[in-house]
Amino acid sequence: MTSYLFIVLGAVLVNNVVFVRILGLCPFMGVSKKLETAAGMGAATTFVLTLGCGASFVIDRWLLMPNQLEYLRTLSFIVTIAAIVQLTELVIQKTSPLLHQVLGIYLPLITTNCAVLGIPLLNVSLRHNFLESLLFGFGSAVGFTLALILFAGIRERLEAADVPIHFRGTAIAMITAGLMSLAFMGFAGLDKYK
Amino acid sequence: MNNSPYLLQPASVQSVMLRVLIALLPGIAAYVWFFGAGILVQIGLASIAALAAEALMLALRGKPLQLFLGDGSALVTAWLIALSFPSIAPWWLTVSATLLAIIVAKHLYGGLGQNPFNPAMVAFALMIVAYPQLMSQWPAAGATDFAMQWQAIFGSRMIDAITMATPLDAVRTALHAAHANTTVAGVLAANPAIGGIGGKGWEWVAAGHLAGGLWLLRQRIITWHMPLAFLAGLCLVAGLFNLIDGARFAAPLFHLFSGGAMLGAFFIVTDPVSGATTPRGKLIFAAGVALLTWIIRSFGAYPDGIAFAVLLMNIAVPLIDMYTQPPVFGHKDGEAR
Amino acid sequence: MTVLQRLFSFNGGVKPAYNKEASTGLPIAMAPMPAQLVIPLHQSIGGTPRPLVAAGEYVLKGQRIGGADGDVSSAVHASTSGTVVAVEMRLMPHTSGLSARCVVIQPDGREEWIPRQPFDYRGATPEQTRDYLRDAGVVGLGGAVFPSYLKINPGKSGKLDTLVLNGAECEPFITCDDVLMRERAASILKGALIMREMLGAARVLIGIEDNKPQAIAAMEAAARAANEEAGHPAMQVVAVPTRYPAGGAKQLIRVLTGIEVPHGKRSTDYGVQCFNVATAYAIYEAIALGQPLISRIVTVAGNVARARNYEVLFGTPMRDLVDLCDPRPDSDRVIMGGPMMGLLMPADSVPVVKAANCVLVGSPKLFPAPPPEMPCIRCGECAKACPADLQPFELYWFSRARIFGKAQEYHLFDCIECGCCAYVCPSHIPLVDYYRFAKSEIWARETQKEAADVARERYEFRLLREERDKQEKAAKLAARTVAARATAAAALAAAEKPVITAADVAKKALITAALERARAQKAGVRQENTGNLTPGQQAEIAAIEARRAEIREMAKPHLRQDD
Amino acid sequence: MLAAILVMALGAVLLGAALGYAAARFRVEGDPLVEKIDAILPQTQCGQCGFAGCKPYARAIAKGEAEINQCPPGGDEGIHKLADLLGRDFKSLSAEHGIEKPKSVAIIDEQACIGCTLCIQACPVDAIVGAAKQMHTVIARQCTGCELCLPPCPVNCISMQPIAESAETWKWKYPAYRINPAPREAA
Repeated sequence: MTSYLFIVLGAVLVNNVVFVRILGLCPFMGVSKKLETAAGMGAATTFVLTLGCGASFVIDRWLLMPNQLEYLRTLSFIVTIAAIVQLTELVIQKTSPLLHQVLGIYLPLITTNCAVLGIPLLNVSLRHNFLESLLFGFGSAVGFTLALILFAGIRERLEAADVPIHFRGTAIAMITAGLMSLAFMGFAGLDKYK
Repeated sequence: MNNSPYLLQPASVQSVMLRVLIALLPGIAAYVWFFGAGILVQIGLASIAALAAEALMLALRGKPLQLFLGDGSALVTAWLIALSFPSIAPWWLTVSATLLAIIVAKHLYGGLGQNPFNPAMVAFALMIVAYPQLMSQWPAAGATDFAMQWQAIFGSRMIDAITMATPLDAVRTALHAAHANTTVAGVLAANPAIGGIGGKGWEWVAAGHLAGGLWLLRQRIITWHMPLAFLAGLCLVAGLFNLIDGARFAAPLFHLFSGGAMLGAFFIVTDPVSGATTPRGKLIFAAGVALLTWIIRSFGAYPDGIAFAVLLMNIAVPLIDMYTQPPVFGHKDGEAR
Repeated sequence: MTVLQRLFSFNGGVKPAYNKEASTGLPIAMAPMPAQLVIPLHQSIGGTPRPLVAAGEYVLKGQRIGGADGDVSSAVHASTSGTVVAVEMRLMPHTSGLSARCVVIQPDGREEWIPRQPFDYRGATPEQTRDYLRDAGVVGLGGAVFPSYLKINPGKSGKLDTLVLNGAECEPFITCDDVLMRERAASILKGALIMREMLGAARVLIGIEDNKPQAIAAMEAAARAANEEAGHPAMQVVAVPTRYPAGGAKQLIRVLTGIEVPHGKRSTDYGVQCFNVATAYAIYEAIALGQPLISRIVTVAGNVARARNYEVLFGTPMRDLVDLCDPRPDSDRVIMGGPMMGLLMPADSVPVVKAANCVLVGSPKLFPAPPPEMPCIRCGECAKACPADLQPFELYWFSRARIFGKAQEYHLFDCIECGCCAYVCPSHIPLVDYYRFAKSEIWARETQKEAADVARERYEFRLLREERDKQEKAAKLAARTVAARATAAAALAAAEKPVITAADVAKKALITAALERARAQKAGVRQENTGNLTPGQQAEIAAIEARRAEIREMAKPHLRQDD
Repeated sequence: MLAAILVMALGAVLLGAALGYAAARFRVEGDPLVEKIDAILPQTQCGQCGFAGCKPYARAIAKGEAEINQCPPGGDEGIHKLADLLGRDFKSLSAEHGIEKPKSVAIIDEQACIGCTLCIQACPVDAIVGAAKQMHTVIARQCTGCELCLPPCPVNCISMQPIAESAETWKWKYPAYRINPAPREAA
């Protein structure tokens, strides 16, 4: 039981997908200007990533491995995730058109969000079972969402700050992301404690 | 001509900062008494570096030098860096950390009042990640030989005779080795640096900071929320785990009087710029710092967790503030967000 | 007689030096008649009254010169008898330095009143009484100048729990309510009784800051007498702790009753209504004596040798008042109101109006320029001082960066601009200026938005109409086509084109002709067809001219005055 | 090899079917976004953006056929709002569509007006009153300042006049943020 907890906590804090694994920076920088959109993007990614991890595990374990087709892993994972993203997009377009417009190009980009492919592949290399895969995917996505929301909160405040002109916008956002990453280094070693 | 109000209370940023500096003096005095005058060199180094960096950035940004240099905020950052760094750290460590704090963590965000991260803690965290060895060489109590400290600071070699790991570090390292039979009590008993409740000498530095902090409280520069929530939070979580497994978790008093806990409680957590500002937010912020500090101290990879804990909570400040807005006049029952 | 009243408290507030003693030493004096009275028509919240007099007319003291216009508006009266010299734009007592329409009266010195008679409010319907008060020009004299007739309305329930009389007068230097209560306590309470009756209020609480013992004593004596006469103890004088802004209506209501009236809500919905003591006195004068509001007590204080309270006719230049009190030579400004919320006047020639409770003379020594503004360090002093429980530094943070939506989310409009935050700020930030700026920007945007909505509606209606016209034309054309086909099917295609061309030619000819005519007109040739017109035609022209004048009048407020 | 092809084909068929079903099930009708964009536009209906009015321009933006910086009356602030709504980056006003001018209203010189009604037909918000051969007048309150009535007037009797500041429209100014030290007074 505690090992599951450690998987989730480890994925959220210690090995935060953005701050420690440095994955998924594209949406992290792109969709963090406003809190609401950040939360929306986080929710969409959580949905896709959890489903993606489950589906890719199923495909890997019951389709690819029995048939010695491991060399198709990357290809089939991408196809699966792309389909799930499309599905999510259709649902969001129906239920929240504004969120759809705001997520804009980022929603299809979840497909190429390296985190969304990276986490299922990590699952394989870490030899997670089905439940662990799901939890690891979910934890990573929650970590991504957390990073996105915290970052959006700071950026909303920074918008009104007297930042020197050459550092406005992306420059100061990158510096902030770096300092946040530094702060998350404080969690280092927590997952190794037994 | 200005508009109303035409009356102003006599108060200034300068006087606030000055009083913070004064409040740091008792802790510094105890430091000098037990660990020698090396700390004064560090304070001097950090101050010069901070003022130089501040002047440079003000000039680059076209702000009035005299007015902003005189506000004292750079000095506060410098002193906090000096006090949180080992007093026998090489000079370039302190200086580069201070430059980083003032230039990157403060002025790139717009200078005084606009930085989301505590500059002193950014400096500390950066340096402990980059130079973990150097940041763990602390002077031993009673090793007050100024010449040796001078050499440690400006010379190129570390002098083993005067360095020693802090009690916090000792406890953490020993427990991480995870021999089944190591206990906190055993580690502490075996360590010559241990004093009455915290580290030998360190407990008096902490007491000095406590005295200075109480004076700040009396001066109404800081409010009770942050120090109380931080100290109580640390006590609570440390006490709880000490009760559950006294062999593996140190007692609350040990936590309070070790490392930067007192300095943190009254001078670092209370930084108004990067901390939460609403009454409830202050409580949450400081309690969060306490919890994270304890977690990192007990399980993490670094000797003291305050810097990381403060930075982590700094990240959450905009959200904490947003969701703890006190109800506005007339909107007290529900309705207010 | 002060029944032990449970007092509540509001958060925040400050305690500046009160400086009130200087102006309470002498009794109220009547300010001398100025050479000319300049009476602005707009003196209260709401619509600007229409001028009822023209230059050259003779007016009596108390005669209505501006009639209330719109749902929220209040009449204006001649402060003395004399001749109207002009109705024109004059500098108004406002920081903007803009001009407003004023009635300028040359006093004849005879002070000839209009016929005055008490108003029988018991025999009148509430509506009649309110109309009477509107036409008597009674507005709130605490400084907000909200028309009082609108507030004397108990709301849906028809009765109120508490009527609060505000005699707190918390701003430094100002003592006009203090001396009014000392000298005219009985009349104030008579006014309060009238209001109480109209509002159906169970009790009257008179809140006075405890730094005015003489006023409290006078009001207590008067309240005792009034209670004995009425036979039950409805009136209660309550000494409230001295702390700025205890005299804010919402803060005083909170202190006396514990009720917090939110921004944008009517206090009557909470069973309370609050009036300034001077307003109560004005209501007494209007109803019991039949005198409209033409004067008020004004404190002249600040950088003067002899500060004092004067009863001043509206329209008196502030300069005249200041000169009565021996201003010190280094005086450099005149402020209308107190040092915390007062408005800087563009010149000392501006007239005293209903809002002017104090004429404060300033000097660089008395009100030194604030030290240079430093960045906000989020120390939270302002939040501790804010009586509205706001987070002023957040409002500042977003107002400064012009992020108005966020400022509104942090309840910018609950700010009462009391100035406590700026008073305590260690960074010397003119916080209130930032809020005033943000508020006026937001209002301007709202106005713009409303205009845009109207424009959208009109545009869409126009599109609709054009579409309908097109369809009607098409229908007609179709009908004609059918008819034409029935008569001469073969010639149809050939016949239709010339018709259209002919119409076009005719139109062009018309325009050319008109152009010719216009050119002729420009050349100075009078048109001949206006020479001998029938009376009917003339009447028609007159009617058209009148309509055009009306439209031009509608257009005017938006245009430059010199057009 | 065959197995691989089979697996991928199976996957493609299954996923394709799921997507096809979802597309039909979650079909979106209409576009509420247009209304939101239209609400930001200033409704001058001036056509400077190259579209017939504010609504058509809003439609074009929603479809991605137009940039957000084509509306001079909305100015930089309008562009910022659109950028915020749509999550796009701010662009300064495109010069080919015009420049931001102070808000003005049209004034007809009634002495010169010949009553041709051409301006009435041009006004998108019916803010000009008058009839054939009668003088025309602009209702200033309803005039959006679009300038569409200027070109059709054959006698050039219409001019634009900026709206002056009045007591109602006066605004508190932005407090001077002192970057330089206050001038020191000579002692």
